[in-house]
Amino acid sequence: MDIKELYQDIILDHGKNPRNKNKCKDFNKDAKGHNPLCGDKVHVYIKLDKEKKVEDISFEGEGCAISMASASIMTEIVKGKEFNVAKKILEHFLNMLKEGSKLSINSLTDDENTRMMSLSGVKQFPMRVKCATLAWHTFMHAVEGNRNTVKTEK
Amino acid sequence: MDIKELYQDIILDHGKNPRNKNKCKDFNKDAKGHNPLCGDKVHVYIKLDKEKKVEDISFEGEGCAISMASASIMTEIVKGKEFNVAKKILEHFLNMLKEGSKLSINSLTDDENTRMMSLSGVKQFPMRVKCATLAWHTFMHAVEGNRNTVKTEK
Amino acid sequence: MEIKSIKSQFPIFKNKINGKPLIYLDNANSSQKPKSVIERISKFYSKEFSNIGRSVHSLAVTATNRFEDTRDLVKKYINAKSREEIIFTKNATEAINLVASSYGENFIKKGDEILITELEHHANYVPWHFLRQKKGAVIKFAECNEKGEVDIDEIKKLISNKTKIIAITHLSNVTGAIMPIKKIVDMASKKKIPVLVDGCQGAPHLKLNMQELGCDFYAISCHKMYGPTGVGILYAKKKWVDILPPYQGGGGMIEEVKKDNITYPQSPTKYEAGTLQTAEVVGFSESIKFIEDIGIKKIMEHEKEILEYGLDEIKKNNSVRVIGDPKNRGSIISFTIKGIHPHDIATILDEDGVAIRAGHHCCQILHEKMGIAASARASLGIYNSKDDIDALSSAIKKCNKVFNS
Amino acid sequence: MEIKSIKSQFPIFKNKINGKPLIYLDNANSSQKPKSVIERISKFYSKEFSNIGRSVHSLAVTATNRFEDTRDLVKKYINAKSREEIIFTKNATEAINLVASSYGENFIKKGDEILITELEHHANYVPWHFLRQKKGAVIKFAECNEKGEVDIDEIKKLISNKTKIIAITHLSNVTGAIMPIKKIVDMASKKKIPVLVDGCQGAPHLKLNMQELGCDFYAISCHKMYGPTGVGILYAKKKWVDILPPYQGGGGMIEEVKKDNITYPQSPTKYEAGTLQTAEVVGFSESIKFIEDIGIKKIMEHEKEILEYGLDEIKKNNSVRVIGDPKNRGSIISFTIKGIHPHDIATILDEDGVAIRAGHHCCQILHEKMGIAASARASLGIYNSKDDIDALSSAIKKCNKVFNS
Ligand SMILES: Cc1ncc(COP(=O)(O)O)c(C=O)c1O
Ligand SMILES: Cc1ncc(COP(=O)(O)O)c(C=O)c1O
Repeated sequence: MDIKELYQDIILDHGKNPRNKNKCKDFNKDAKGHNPLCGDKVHVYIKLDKEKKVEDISFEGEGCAISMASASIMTEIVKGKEFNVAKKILEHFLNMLKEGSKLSINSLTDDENTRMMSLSGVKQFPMRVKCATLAWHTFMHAVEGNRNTVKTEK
Repeated sequence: MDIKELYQDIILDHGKNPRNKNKCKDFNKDAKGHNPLCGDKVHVYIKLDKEKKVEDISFEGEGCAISMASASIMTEIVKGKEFNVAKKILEHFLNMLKEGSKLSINSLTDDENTRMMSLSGVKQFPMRVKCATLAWHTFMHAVEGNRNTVKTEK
Repeated sequence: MEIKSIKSQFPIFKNKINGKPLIYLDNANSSQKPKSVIERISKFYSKEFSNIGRSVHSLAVTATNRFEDTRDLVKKYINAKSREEIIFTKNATEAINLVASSYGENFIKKGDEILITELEHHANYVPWHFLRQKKGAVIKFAECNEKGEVDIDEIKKLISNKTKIIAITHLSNVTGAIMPIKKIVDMASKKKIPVLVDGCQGAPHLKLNMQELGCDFYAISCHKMYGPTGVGILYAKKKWVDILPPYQGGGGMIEEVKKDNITYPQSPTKYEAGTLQTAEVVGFSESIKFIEDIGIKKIMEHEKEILEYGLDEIKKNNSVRVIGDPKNRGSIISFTIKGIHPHDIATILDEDGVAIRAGHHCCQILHEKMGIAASARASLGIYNSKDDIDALSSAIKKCNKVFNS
Repeated sequence: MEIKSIKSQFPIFKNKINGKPLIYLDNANSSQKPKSVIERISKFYSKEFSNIGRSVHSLAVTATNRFEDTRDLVKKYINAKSREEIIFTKNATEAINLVASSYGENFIKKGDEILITELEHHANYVPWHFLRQKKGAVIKFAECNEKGEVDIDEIKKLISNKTKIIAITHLSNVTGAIMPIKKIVDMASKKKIPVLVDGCQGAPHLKLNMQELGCDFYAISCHKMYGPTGVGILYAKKKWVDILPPYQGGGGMIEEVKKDNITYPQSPTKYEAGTLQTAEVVGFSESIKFIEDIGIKKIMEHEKEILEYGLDEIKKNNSVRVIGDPKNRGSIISFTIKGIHPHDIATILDEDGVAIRAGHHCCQILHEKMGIAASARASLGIYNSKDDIDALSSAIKKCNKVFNS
């Protein structure tokens, strides 16, 4: 196990320069997520159209490199996609983190698949899985209109 | 260690036929004792004269053979004695139970010393020391006018 | 069943007591521990120890996983619906105190009634007494009959529209009576009254199935289940853990802490304050495996056989009076001997290596009811055999001899 | 001091973490256990186990004596006045909850003030928050300065004639600040305000002398003192245990139980409900012996040397910011690294076998005050050496490398 598998360049880049880190205009859905263990916090804002397509998405928050990179990549990936498609992607993503399965999602470009796969090292670090999934769960919460804060248990 | 050392004939006799087991007439001091572990209970009644001599003494109660025998023997021993003398006897008695020292108290007759010594086997049975001392402590309490129930802790 | 091979898994039986082999018949008090449990604890401290849940280093991750694996094991063993329903406590006593506090202080008010029975252990009375004092609630005692059991009608009779909880033992630690919990729960749930079961004696000796039993709370002491001291379990139905407030406050059970307010996470985290009994919980996983390896059905059959043999043997002695005669009895024989105080019995038996308990067994109400201050109690575990009963019988005869010589 | 020989008494250090030797710097969280403690527990379960205090058979007598011997050891070690002042709990958290409940519910009423500090661990805030909610009491927080310590004047300032208790840490588990407890107690006792000390970090690292310190309550977690999990200690002054009511109810803590009333024995029995942490308490006796064999003075000297070396080394790294700079500091170095989140630090350090903690360390109030969500914390134990600090320093450099490459 090499620490560089966890902290791949893509992650370090997104961690330091997160994309879509702001409160996007005209959002109509939002939710907060909190990981008490690390203190990671995210707030996800979504502009969802009537067909449940993600027209715009952004996030605010602070936390470890993994959680910030994951949030940043998540916003890039789901922007412009139907909610159902995003949901499928999340399934694949969770599977990758749990089972270590390779990721190759049809609806994603090669580059997008690579970005998602940059988080695969997390599998070797079970305590950090929650950091990697927090933004995704918060996204789901926001779309499904659950107003409770997403909480990952210790 | 032989169980017959604990249950000497004198003890079995006093256990089955306790002496002075009643509420003596004209008592002017009394106290209750309780051993929560066994459920042993004694109530000691004393008629103390102005010079603090034990004119009469008796007890009521129920409990194991050791506690009943000890109470019975105690009443026999201290009856007619000055409180200070009784206090000294108790000291010797406690010493015998703790240190296993032989008992030979000047103020007692040979026969009385023998009766007291019949409880010496208790030393080998630490859980039962409280049974053997309950009546004595209750006697002290009664004379010293402490109205709380004597409690031997578990 | 091959009892010898089971007994050989318990290191304590290699020791002599007063020069005699140990005949351990004090299982209702606490059971002995198999080697696998003892070694699991040692291994945990020697190779895996760390505080759990809080750190991200490797030791902490492993320790946390072992701890939470045990929760899963327990959930499965007692057939609870979800992990949130399994709360680790210090002992069963704490589990009941938790309910009396978190449920009681929020749902029981002045004049409300708490229904318990005359069979209850002090652990299932004193916490309610506290509540009675604080809240002005009323405690009603369902009567115990001369068979040493509480008839379900006695409970029914006492239910009123002020009854806010029924708290009842699964298996009496004095008479051995097994209570018809499912029937009681069915009756209570029609009136929407939650039922707490004191499962201290039930858990080691009966098949546990929370979803079938249907009770709201079930309290377990792990040390009576061949497990370590220092750990108990509260099973609490999801619907309760979702709404009841925390019990003790401290690290681990919080979510967000501000100077003017504090929020809490979900169960079980909400109820597990401070550093937990890590080694104990991990060790307990081996107790469950030990029980499952033999199989609870086999354990029940075996204990029933020994119990019946024991009752027969002991009753042959005319000076012995066995306490209670419940229809459905488990693992417990309490008795008195004419003219000999229970403490004297215990001392004399001990000389022969026979360990039993004497006293009121934390059931003063029941003993008062039966008109005695104390009793002697032989209680069974999986390692007991007919030989143990024979040793008990002859030690009892020795009591007669000592006292009648 | 011969650290090598001390380290060799701890089996855990024979293991490799990620192929590297374990550098354990998470002692404020929980300490590792020497062989003597682990083996004492095994021996207890293998040769001496029985429930204590309740049975009269030989095993029970031995077990009870071992248990009560430990109470005597503790009494002596902390120089308490009497055995009644030593109460065994589940952990320090429970000890503080006990006081907040037994003292708080009886002596604190609406509008009364509880004085704590911004340094407090959640264990010394949440129980008081419960009381605030129940009673309408007020919690005042003495301010922490930029050095990470609470000036005694800040405490003095907040004392009013409504102050009913001062609850304060002995040694901050984040900044390492050692509080001047004796002075605070002197000040408080003039106004007849009792003082509770959260001694979780004090107990393993400082000389304890209750009679000299003069505090009313002192809470200890044994697992941070090289002892087993599942056991803590509440020291409570005789004058309090004589009058405060019991906390949890159950077996063992009663005297006479009637249907309409219950009476209780004296401390410690009154406060120890149910089956206790027998094996844990007995095991803890070996922890005290371990500490006494080395000598607390030697331990303090050694830890001071390593602490100072550690502070020097770590400050050499420009990207590191050490949290707090208290005049009197013990065993703790919390820090942040510019641009790297504490959790990432902990993960990277772990790859080199260096175990530290990252997070808010159950001190959210303090972290908020310092304007950070989390920090990394290296905390010392008796087995740590300068080599461990060197390993920490180079692992920190690796963090810089990973994140700046
Ligand atoms: C200062 C302080 N107080 C209280 C606690 C709580 O101790 P425990 O979790 O053992 O109850 C800790 C440790 O976590 C601590 O460091
Ligand atoms: C029926 C019953 N309830 C409660 C208890 C209390 O269990 P613990 O002391 O482990 O909390 C016991 C055992 O002592 C018991 O037999």
